[in-house]
Amino acid sequence: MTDFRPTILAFCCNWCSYAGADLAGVSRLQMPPNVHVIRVMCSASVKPEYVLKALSQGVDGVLVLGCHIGDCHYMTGNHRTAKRMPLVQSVLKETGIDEKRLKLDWVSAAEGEKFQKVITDFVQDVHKLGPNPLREVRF
Amino acid sequence: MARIGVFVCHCGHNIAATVNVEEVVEFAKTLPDVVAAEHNLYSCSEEGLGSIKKSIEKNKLDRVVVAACTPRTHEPLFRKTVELAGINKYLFEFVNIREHVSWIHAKEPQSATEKAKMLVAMGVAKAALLEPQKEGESSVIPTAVVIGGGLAGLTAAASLVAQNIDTHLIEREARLGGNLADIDIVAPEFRKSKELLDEMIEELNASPKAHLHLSSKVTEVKGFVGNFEVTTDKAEKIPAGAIIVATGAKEWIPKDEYGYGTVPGVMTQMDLEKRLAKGEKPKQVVFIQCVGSRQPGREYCSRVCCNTSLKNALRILDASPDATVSILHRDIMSYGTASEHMYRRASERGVRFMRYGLDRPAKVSRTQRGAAVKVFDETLDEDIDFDADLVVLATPMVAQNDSREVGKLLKVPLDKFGFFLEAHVKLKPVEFATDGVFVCGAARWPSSVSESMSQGMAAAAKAAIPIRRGKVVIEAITAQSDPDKCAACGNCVMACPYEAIEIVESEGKRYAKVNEAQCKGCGACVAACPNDAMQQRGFTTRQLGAMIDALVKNAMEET
Amino acid sequence: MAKIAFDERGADHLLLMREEHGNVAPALISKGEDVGDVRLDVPYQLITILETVYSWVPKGKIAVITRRCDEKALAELTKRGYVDEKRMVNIGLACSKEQVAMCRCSDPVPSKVDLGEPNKPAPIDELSEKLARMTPDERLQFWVKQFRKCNKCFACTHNCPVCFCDDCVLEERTFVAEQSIPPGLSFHMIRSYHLIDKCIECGECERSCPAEIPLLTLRKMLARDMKKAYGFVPGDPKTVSPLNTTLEGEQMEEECDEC
Amino acid sequence: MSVKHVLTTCPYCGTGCNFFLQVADGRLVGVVPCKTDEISLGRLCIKGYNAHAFVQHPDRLKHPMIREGGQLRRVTWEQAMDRIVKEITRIRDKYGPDSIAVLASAKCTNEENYLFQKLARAAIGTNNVDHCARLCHASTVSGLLFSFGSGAMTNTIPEFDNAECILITGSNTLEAHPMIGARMLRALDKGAKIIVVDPRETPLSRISHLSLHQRPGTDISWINGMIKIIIDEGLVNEEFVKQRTTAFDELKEVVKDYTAEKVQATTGIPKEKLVEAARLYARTDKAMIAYAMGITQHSNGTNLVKAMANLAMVTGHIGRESTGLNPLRGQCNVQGACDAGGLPNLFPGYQRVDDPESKAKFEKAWGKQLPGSPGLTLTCAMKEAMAGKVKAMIIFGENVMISDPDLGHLEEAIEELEFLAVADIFPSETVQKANVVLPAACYAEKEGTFTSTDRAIRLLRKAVDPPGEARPDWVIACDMGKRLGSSGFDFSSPAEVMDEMASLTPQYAGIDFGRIDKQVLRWPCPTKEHQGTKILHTQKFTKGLGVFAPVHHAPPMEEPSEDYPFILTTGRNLFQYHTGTMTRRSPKLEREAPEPYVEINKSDAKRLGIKDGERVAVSSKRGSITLKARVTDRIILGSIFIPFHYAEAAANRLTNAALDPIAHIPELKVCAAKVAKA
Repeated sequence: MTDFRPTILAFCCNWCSYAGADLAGVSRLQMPPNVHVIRVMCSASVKPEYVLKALSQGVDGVLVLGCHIGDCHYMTGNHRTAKRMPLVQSVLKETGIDEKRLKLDWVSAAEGEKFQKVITDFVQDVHKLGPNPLREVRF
Repeated sequence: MARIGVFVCHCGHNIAATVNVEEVVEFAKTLPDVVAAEHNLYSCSEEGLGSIKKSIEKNKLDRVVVAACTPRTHEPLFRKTVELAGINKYLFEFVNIREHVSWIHAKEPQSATEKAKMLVAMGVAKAALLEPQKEGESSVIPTAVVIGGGLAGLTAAASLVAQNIDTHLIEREARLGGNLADIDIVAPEFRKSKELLDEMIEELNASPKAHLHLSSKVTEVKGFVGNFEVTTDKAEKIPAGAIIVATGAKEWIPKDEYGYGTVPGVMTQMDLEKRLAKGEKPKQVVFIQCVGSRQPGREYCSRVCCNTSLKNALRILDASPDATVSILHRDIMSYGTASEHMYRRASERGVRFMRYGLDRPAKVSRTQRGAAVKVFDETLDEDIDFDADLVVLATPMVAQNDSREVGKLLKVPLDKFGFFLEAHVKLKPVEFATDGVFVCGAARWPSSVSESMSQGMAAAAKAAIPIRRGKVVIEAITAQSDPDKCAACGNCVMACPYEAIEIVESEGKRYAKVNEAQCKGCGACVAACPNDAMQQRGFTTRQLGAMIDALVKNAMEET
Repeated sequence: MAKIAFDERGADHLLLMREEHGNVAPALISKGEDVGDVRLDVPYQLITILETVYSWVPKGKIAVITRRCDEKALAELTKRGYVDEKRMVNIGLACSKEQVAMCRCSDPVPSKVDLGEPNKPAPIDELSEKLARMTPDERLQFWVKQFRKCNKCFACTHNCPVCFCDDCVLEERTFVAEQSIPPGLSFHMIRSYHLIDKCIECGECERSCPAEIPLLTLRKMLARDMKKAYGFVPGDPKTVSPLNTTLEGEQMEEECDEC
Repeated sequence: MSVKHVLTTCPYCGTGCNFFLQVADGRLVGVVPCKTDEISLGRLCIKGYNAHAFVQHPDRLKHPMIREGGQLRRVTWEQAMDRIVKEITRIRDKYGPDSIAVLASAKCTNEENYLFQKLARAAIGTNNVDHCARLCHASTVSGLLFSFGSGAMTNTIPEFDNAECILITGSNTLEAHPMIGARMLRALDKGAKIIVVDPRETPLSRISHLSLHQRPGTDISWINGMIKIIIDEGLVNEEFVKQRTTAFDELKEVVKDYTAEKVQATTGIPKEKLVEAARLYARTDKAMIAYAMGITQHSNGTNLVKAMANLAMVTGHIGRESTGLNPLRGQCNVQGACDAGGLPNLFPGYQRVDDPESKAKFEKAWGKQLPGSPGLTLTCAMKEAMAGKVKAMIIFGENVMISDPDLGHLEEAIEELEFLAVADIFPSETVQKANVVLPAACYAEKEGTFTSTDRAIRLLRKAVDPPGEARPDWVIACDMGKRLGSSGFDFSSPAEVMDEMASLTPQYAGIDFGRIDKQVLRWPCPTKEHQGTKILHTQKFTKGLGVFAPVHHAPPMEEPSEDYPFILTTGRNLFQYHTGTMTRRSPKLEREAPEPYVEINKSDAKRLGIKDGERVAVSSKRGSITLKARVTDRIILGSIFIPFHYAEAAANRLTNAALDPIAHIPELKVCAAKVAKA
């Protein structure tokens, strides 16, 4: 288990969280290298299908990061995300996949440190959860 | 089969010191559809860009992936480069291995290199599915509409007219000037407001470009940037390319607080303005600041009231130097050098400033001579009594009653106090997320005369941009729906923050149609679509799906 | 029944189930036609059938035998403009004890009972209780065992009254990556998410599943989560799905006339 | 406005599911399962749900056509039929009736197949009538006729529900017979033990209790091995063997060399697993065997089938409820096409053409002299065409240009013909070779009966009109018969045809449209009162005593060599059906499985440096095709699998036409091949 290196996918919105990630970089804030970012324009464009696809294919964790509520570049985009993701977690929970493998959080363009913290914490959490059980399951 | 070229940037030491660039290049060569992979010391340098161009010609590339820094700063440069080499600029994909890899994994070169490979694999997978895009354009009606004929609106209109742009000024009152028309002298210059207004109104009256609609209200606004249609209650339909909201604000009228309406001589600033304008010379005046503001329910500072009280205190003393003027305040907000100067002059001239707390407000009672004010002075820590022939309540500016309706008409947001909320205080001042609609003056926030004027000019300047260009370019990240897959469930219509989607019917089939001029490319509709019918250009489900597959394939199957 | 549909409620067409060729068949008849030997004991999903034939019945009112769940299904359809409620006439059918038991149904009585005797709701779905008590891993093993039987026949979507897409996202390689059959977990997870604000628990997915996967149980478990999260229960024509509103519950836009 | 729900029978795999076709104003708009249907139980597979999709496809043949100067030209029915009659008469007069062959069709109804064979025998005067059963279960027919006296499923489909052990071999049941597979899943859920013996991992084997992977072409070895274990461990059902069978000693003698070790060496099946399987099967009371092409399509297919029969008989696992031997027939009416006499050596009801009694019976009924010797099988007819002995063919709804082995040679043979007439619903690859093309009606456009794999006779009911001028095959056959000057072809409905067939076919004697409109009847159904037969051989075998056949393992005709190191085996996938004429025109099915592929084992692929999804060339001695590689661990090392549905990479360009000496079934399941990057 100790040599388990989680593979994690993160969706970052162009205006806040991706910018926050860039700021973390510019500030040279160190964090674990397990998270792979996909840039989208708004967290509201993250189809829950992506999350379910990724996890069902064995990805160990998925992060969805957007602007803080109220700051969305598209006004209420992140409201949608905030509404959707808990239900995606329900789907995971009821099918027996730990819902903590999906995390939704808000990171503004100014929050490099927050980005670092979110990444570090999530990698730790997923590490605790261990490998995605679906890696082993063959249908 | 796509022909992809991958260019990995050293960024001097910034990337290469951590990521094994050569290893990434070798890995890239093994990826599907990759026909060339190189590395540059600085991809963004003349030399780097040149080598990319060369490789495009030599290897007949039709897609380019650059693994370097962040798209948020350098994407335009590389897009331009591939465009010059004859590739549609939307066939370029940026992979961030600096901010997202080398700089944040400096102590783990091995893992950093692995991660860089994954990100490149994901970028390549997406690039293979990229499609050339054409940026849309729509024409712009060379006319502006300004809603509100107060100082900000007049300034904006005058400035547009000065730029020779046809401008319609819509004012609900029969006269122009708004609040300023009721103010005699404006601080801190102590200039007659009338001169200021008349100047602008004459300009407008004189110009054939200005079209004044007095006693008119906006009842409907249709369309989008470049192509609005504004309808008034007089059934005038005004086509416009841009709209400026300058609906202003109004003074808050207290309800029997501080004896207002019951004790004679208790009045608001506006009442005082009228009296002073008539030449009245009060002898004992008490100003009470922050009446109805900076308190639960209306937490904000109205910003103009302190200066107004200072201004009027000085006018009263100018008129009768022996008058006693006191200002009961919670803090004096006389920001800016000129205003700070007024504050100093006022104290030199004997104005008594007394600080009270929100928890112990002043009490106003009637006496046979007029009014008496009792207040607990926080500094002296005791109750103080005043006699006053005038008690002036400095109340805040509040939003117009109908500001929410106006917001709805224009589909622009307001804050909880009913003031209009601009897109971003620093990045997009006086703009809304909705292109082509702008805001200035007290409609946005209580503002002084100078602020209203500068905002009016700012709004006019921004509104003039699309009108002067004559067209608006639409970045090709807009959404498109596939009528064959669409089930017309309406989720996307409800998800769209810009009302850019509607359900249409053709040949008996109902489906969602995106108005790309209105679409801002947020992709909310894509996620809302229960099928795969809604797609965002440059972020299609196939492209993002391929990125996930690439990660799974490379990161998991290898381990 | 003809009397209720045509005479009392002024319907022009009637969608029902009746005996044909020694089987029970769905049938759409018009005013004046013989109703035939009506059968209420076989739970055809008439609303799904209605969806297909609706556009072929250009005018007139259509009466349908509606169980409580069918009423809710119609609500979800009218909400999205697929069916014009002004054209619909419901003939309420109270489900039999057996039917209620089969569906572990919590809401078996239609708003107006025209046929059948009202029965009490069934006690909670035992399997979902059992699953709720399991550890995540046990639950996963349970579902993996079930979904391994899936033969990708699409019966669950094909027969679902609230699956309104002709062309299903589950047919997209992008989302159901597995090449062959069984299609794997993403198929069932994505479908679960899609139904979470629509499913009216008619149980047709489960009844028509050749592999007899307890899909209705999964639906019920997620319905519970949805209710817990947003207090939303599908099947009411007026309430909008929380997935289509902001955090404050405001709708993004007024419903435009077309929809 | 008209909306109908027409109850009819599925045109695909032969399970015989009934469903409703939704018809709105003459358009097929959908499929609704029939909840009270005892076979489907209101459930369908993806093909069933899409059974309406191809019917009104624009590609449908709508008009008769005649080839002139290489081009097919639209003509009237009159002109088309005249040409056929003219050519057939000319060729018959010139070369004799046996220079003509008629291909009946497993996709046509019983009535139509009855007419096709009558057309050949009575109107043309030849026994050269056959159909694609030759390619699938001919060996079942010959093998089980030998062992039991009847070549069909001994049990019914619903009985799988209650089986306690099911041994499945050479059948990818969940994909090829999904609704039978569903029954097996029900049994599984009830705790039944499922044993799958297959070179591939199938959806069923993955959830089975025991999954054995044999090398293709080594089946007799493991079957005999199991029998030996059963004998050695005293698991033989002595009483059954004594009372109901004969020649057990010969069998004993044969199997004694098949030690588990030997079997492991030949088949690659670990001996422990074989032992476990043998015990499980023998010790369970209600044990069913289901098999399909994996057993039959071999150059020793008949022996293989006999070996299966041996296994069932030693354990007495036959003739009881949920206990028996069940060949799964793979087409909607392949069972019926055989029953109706679409075979060169058999009249309807498996009555031998060379048996004077039956010959007399049919001559009397048809008022014609009939040829007394068996005709050519489909596979031989093709060889004879090559040799110039067969000059003309009339093909009803078969696409030999994809379905038959060694297409390279087949194509030449077809081109050797002087005259070819084809009746079909789509412009198939075979239609492209025809001199005269006749547009036929499909299942949704006519009445008639299919006999499903469990002997149930099920009705087709007309839902929509045929497109353009297309006609039902029974109408075409009657017209042809009359024009060829033969009596006995003036029928006004399929019901009438069935009445005649029933009068001449003992096990159909009790069948008429009136009865089957309301109930499911399975043959044998000897009288109008008889309720049909669910289980065969309950008291005694059709032929009296069951006969043990001492059969030995024989290697396939073609074994892997240095040049062709792989064993190629072929089959179906869930979403496509046969040569794809129907499924590939059903958008949702085509979307699921749009292109040909070859399954190759991970390690083999690695060794050859082949990546998943890469294009590869697969070749045998007979030909070469290029297609996508599907790298998987679901097929054993050294074997590759190609579905045969795809014309663009037809597996049958590679397959071996080596025939089983008795059944003349080709060895479609085994040939040597090589794989290389394309």
